Amino acid sequence: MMKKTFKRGVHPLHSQHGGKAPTRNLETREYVSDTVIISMAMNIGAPATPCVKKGDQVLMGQVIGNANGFVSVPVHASVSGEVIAVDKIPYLGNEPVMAVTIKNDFADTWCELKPLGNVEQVDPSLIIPAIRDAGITGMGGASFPTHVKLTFKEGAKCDTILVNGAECETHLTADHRLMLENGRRIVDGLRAAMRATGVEKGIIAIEDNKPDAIQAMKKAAEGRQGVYIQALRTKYPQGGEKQLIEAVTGRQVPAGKLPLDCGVVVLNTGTCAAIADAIIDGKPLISRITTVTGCVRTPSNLKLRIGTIVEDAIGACGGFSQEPGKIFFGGAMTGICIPNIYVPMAKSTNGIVVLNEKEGKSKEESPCIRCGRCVAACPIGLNPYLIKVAADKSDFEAADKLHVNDCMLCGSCAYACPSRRWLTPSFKFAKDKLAAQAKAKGGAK
Amino acid sequence: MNLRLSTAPHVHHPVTTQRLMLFVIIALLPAAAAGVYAFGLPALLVLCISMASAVLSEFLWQKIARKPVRINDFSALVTGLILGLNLPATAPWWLAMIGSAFAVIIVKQLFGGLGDNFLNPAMAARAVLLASWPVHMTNYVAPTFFDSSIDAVATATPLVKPGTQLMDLFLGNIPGTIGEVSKAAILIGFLFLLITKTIQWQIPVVMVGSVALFSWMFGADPLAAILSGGVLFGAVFMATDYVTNPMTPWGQAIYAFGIGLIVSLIRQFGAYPEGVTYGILLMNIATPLIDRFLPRKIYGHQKEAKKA
Amino acid sequence: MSEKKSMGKVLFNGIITENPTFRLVLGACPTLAVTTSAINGLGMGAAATFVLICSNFVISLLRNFIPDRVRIPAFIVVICTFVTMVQLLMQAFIPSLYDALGIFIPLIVVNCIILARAEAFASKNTPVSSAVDGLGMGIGFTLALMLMGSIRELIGNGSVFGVNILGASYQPMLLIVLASGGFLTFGLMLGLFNLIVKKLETKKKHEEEQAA
Amino acid sequence: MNEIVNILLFMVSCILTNNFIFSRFLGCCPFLGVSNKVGTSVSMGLAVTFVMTIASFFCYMIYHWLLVPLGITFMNTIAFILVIAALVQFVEMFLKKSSPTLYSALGIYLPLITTNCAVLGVATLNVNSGYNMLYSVLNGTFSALGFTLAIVLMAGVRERLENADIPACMKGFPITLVSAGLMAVAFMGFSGLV
Repeated sequence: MMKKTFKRGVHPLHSQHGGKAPTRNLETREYVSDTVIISMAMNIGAPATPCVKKGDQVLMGQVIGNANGFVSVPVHASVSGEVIAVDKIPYLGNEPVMAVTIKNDFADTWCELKPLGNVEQVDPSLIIPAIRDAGITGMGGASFPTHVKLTFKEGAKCDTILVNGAECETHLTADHRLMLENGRRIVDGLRAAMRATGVEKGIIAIEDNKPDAIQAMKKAAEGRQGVYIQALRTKYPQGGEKQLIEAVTGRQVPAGKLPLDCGVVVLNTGTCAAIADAIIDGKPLISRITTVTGCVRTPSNLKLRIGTIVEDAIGACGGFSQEPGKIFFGGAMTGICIPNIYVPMAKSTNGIVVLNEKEGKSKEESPCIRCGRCVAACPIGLNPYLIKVAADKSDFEAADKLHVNDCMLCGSCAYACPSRRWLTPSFKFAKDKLAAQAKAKGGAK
Repeated sequence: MNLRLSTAPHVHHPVTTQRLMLFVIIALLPAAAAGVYAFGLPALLVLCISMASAVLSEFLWQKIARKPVRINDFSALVTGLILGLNLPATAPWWLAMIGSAFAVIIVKQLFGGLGDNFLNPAMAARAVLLASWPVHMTNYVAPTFFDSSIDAVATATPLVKPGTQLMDLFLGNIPGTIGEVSKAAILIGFLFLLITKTIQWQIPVVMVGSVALFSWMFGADPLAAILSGGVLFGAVFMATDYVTNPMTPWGQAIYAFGIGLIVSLIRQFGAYPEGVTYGILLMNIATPLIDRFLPRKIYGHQKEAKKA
Repeated sequence: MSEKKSMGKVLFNGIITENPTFRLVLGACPTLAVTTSAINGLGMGAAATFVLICSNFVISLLRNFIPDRVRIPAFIVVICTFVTMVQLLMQAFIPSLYDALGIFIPLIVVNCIILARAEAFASKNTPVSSAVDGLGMGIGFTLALMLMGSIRELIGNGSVFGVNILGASYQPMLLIVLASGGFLTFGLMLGLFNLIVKKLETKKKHEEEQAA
Repeated sequence: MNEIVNILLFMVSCILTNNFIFSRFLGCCPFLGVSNKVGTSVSMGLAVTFVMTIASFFCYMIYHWLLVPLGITFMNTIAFILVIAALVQFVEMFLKKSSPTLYSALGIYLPLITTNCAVLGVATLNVNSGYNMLYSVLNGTFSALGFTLAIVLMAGVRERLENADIPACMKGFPITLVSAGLMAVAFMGFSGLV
């Protein structure tokens, strides 16, 4: 089978087992913590409103936050027990968000579930409402509500649903484990999404550094209508939505548009499995596989309840092996730093990575030597060195002309830069400024 | 516990500016060794003086201009070494010294230092030396190989000497500048740079191909054209200077092709016997325009040409 | 008395404060082209000074008679007349210098300094002060050319005004008397001039601050 | 055949070997003044090419058919500058009427060209070198193209230098002159090409 890929890109840490050595071939363990803090803002769009109060007893899977409008999903209790707090918590440097803290009674008493049965037989019109009610969002990182993604605008044409099993980020093996251990669920979820939208073709795309996952998924997809497996070359950011679409279908998402505009919808493997759980068992999204690795004693893939606190997750891995210098959610290329270990994980937290003092140190910038490595790395085809100059001079208009808004902050250029220039941070800054300017302009009108 | 907060990415490719420069120096060592072997101790002296002068100039300038001293990025050392390798072994000490100081201060630091210069410092300095002291710069001697029985005989430039064997050209048994004589040593350096991914193959290969093509078109022997003079040395070590060549592979191909054309033109029709220095300098000058006008395909845009 | 003082100021203005070459960067072509030796610089400067004084004087005399719309062509005709005079005089009396300066003698016509002074000064001031302005500007221009000529001759030939200074063992840097050397020398001198002016200004400011 | 080769070589020499800026120092003022943006320098170059071609032609005619018969060749400078001034005026008016787009592109540069020493220089050079009409016009056109090449290359370099960390006292004219000097060194490679 031909392995497909996109243009340019980089190979972060790929020389060491594809950058994932410590947790490769480790089976997923379940870990349930004593307390969970469940944020109401785990999706792009409006946060949910808490509908429980302090002292309430809640069951597992019970709705504790109601959705607000279309681009919003409900939030469910991930353990059974007593609500001990409903307050605002600081969250990842953004505005403080409402969160419900639940003391686990370790009974795991489910609330009443409404299974819809076999994905091939269920009434297709019931699928999307069920996905929404299960609180499913994109589990690869962006946390866009899945039911919104699958509700097509009038006249939109979609012919392919892609399942993103590339997992191109460093350190992470959560999707890999899921594909090995629960491949059938992924295929079920994909079929449900296909039937709900009437799309004929579903492709599961996997990087070739996971040959076992490719085999497992091939087996799981056997005899399923319209489901194909596609091997991809191992390269970062292969799992970026736009790159994945380019690699598999050869199409490009028009600038500033959605994948749907070129007839494709992309779902994460974890999302697919969650869809299957919601349809077959009627279970809402209350747990996920998260890779906990880096400077922890026993790096592991943990099946964690949503809202597990980082401290507990690291404790489940035997604690720190070295003095930590930096901890982030996600892989090393796009991961978001957390300020302390008392932050809870969310539906999109696919990894918790601990770096030691030395690895976590910020690098000093030296002058650009115009080596062109950033240009050769940029999967979009931008000129990062020029955008950086414009952004540093606060000339955001020039940065806009250089298409900084097409940058998806994948970090490839900054990774490749021998002068350790802070390319991606500058671009993020410029993009934020431009967005604020556009907003101000819109407000003035 | 003190956790650092920063924007992604949190990992970097292990290569740094310093390491890249070090790789270039290592790649230059075979050529330097071959030059010293061929021309003896005077060659070693020229190399040492030009390197010392380059590093010292950079240090003094950065001190006087109150800029951070960055001689540990080795870029001045590379400039000094390349310039030294571009001088004849008979070059007087002051020639190497002035050349390196000019390269570092006028061509590089006046424009803002590493990365801001638009011309390759070593090449510009060589052209200046050649225009200023043409006699000293073209005083080539035949290699002595530490054999005292051979007198150091001043000869005409290797390009115009008929009857030179290709094998002599390849191994370095010819008069010329210190670095360019042994093509075998240069190729070893080239392989090292390729293996360490310090440079890409495009510029050297296209430039050499272009020299061969145009030499053939102008009626010269392509193989001899490649092996004589500074074509190989220039293609591997000087045309590939990051700072002064285009940023995209296609731009680099156009750039290298242009160098080949100019080199052949100057060799066949010009007043100078060798044109590698000028070819590289002239295409350095054209580089900003190549970068500017070469269309770049951006993901999700139909057709994207860079406009004013 | 005040008239005299202002005359001195006008003169000084041209030589230092608004030195046409180093401060205003006007007339770059002759500055670059003819400064290969000190004597060429002096010759060019003298020729330009002559034209400047005469044209400033005459244009100032005519300033009330020339209609505004045709003033530029009229100025050029006046300048051109004097340039042709200089050209013929030099050809007759100092042919060697005339040959050395070549095409740049007739090109004094389009030297921006002369037209700029006609436009900016002579068309607004009395004939005498215009002539003094021309003299000041001319001396400023001449000094700049001579300075550049001396430096280039010294480095590129080891001599100044044809007198060998650096001795026989000096290896002249030929580049400096070539075209590129002109650009380089001018650029570096301009940078140095800027640096000195800036240093003086900060020093002056510092003194003023201390006085206050 | 021989004549064609000669003409070709002459063109190359005008553009590269005897480049107006880098070896003859003609047209330095606009070269230094209008070379900060590639777009404007292209316009300037084209305007100069246009005027220099026509000026070479007319000055040739004036000189050989008017000044020489009248025996007043010493008046050439004054005659040429008047021709050029009139020509620029005329071209400006003509362009304004016939091609507004071209006028808007070149318009503001046309008055500057009158005092561009390259134009008067090429007319004087043609006379001094004794070129016939064909060579005069060719000299005008291709010298101007050499000027255009130089100014556009310079503009490219200057745009790049905009972001460079140049010492304060070298910013502006000084660094431009040093760049021009180094470019002139590179152009020396073409010497003897023809």
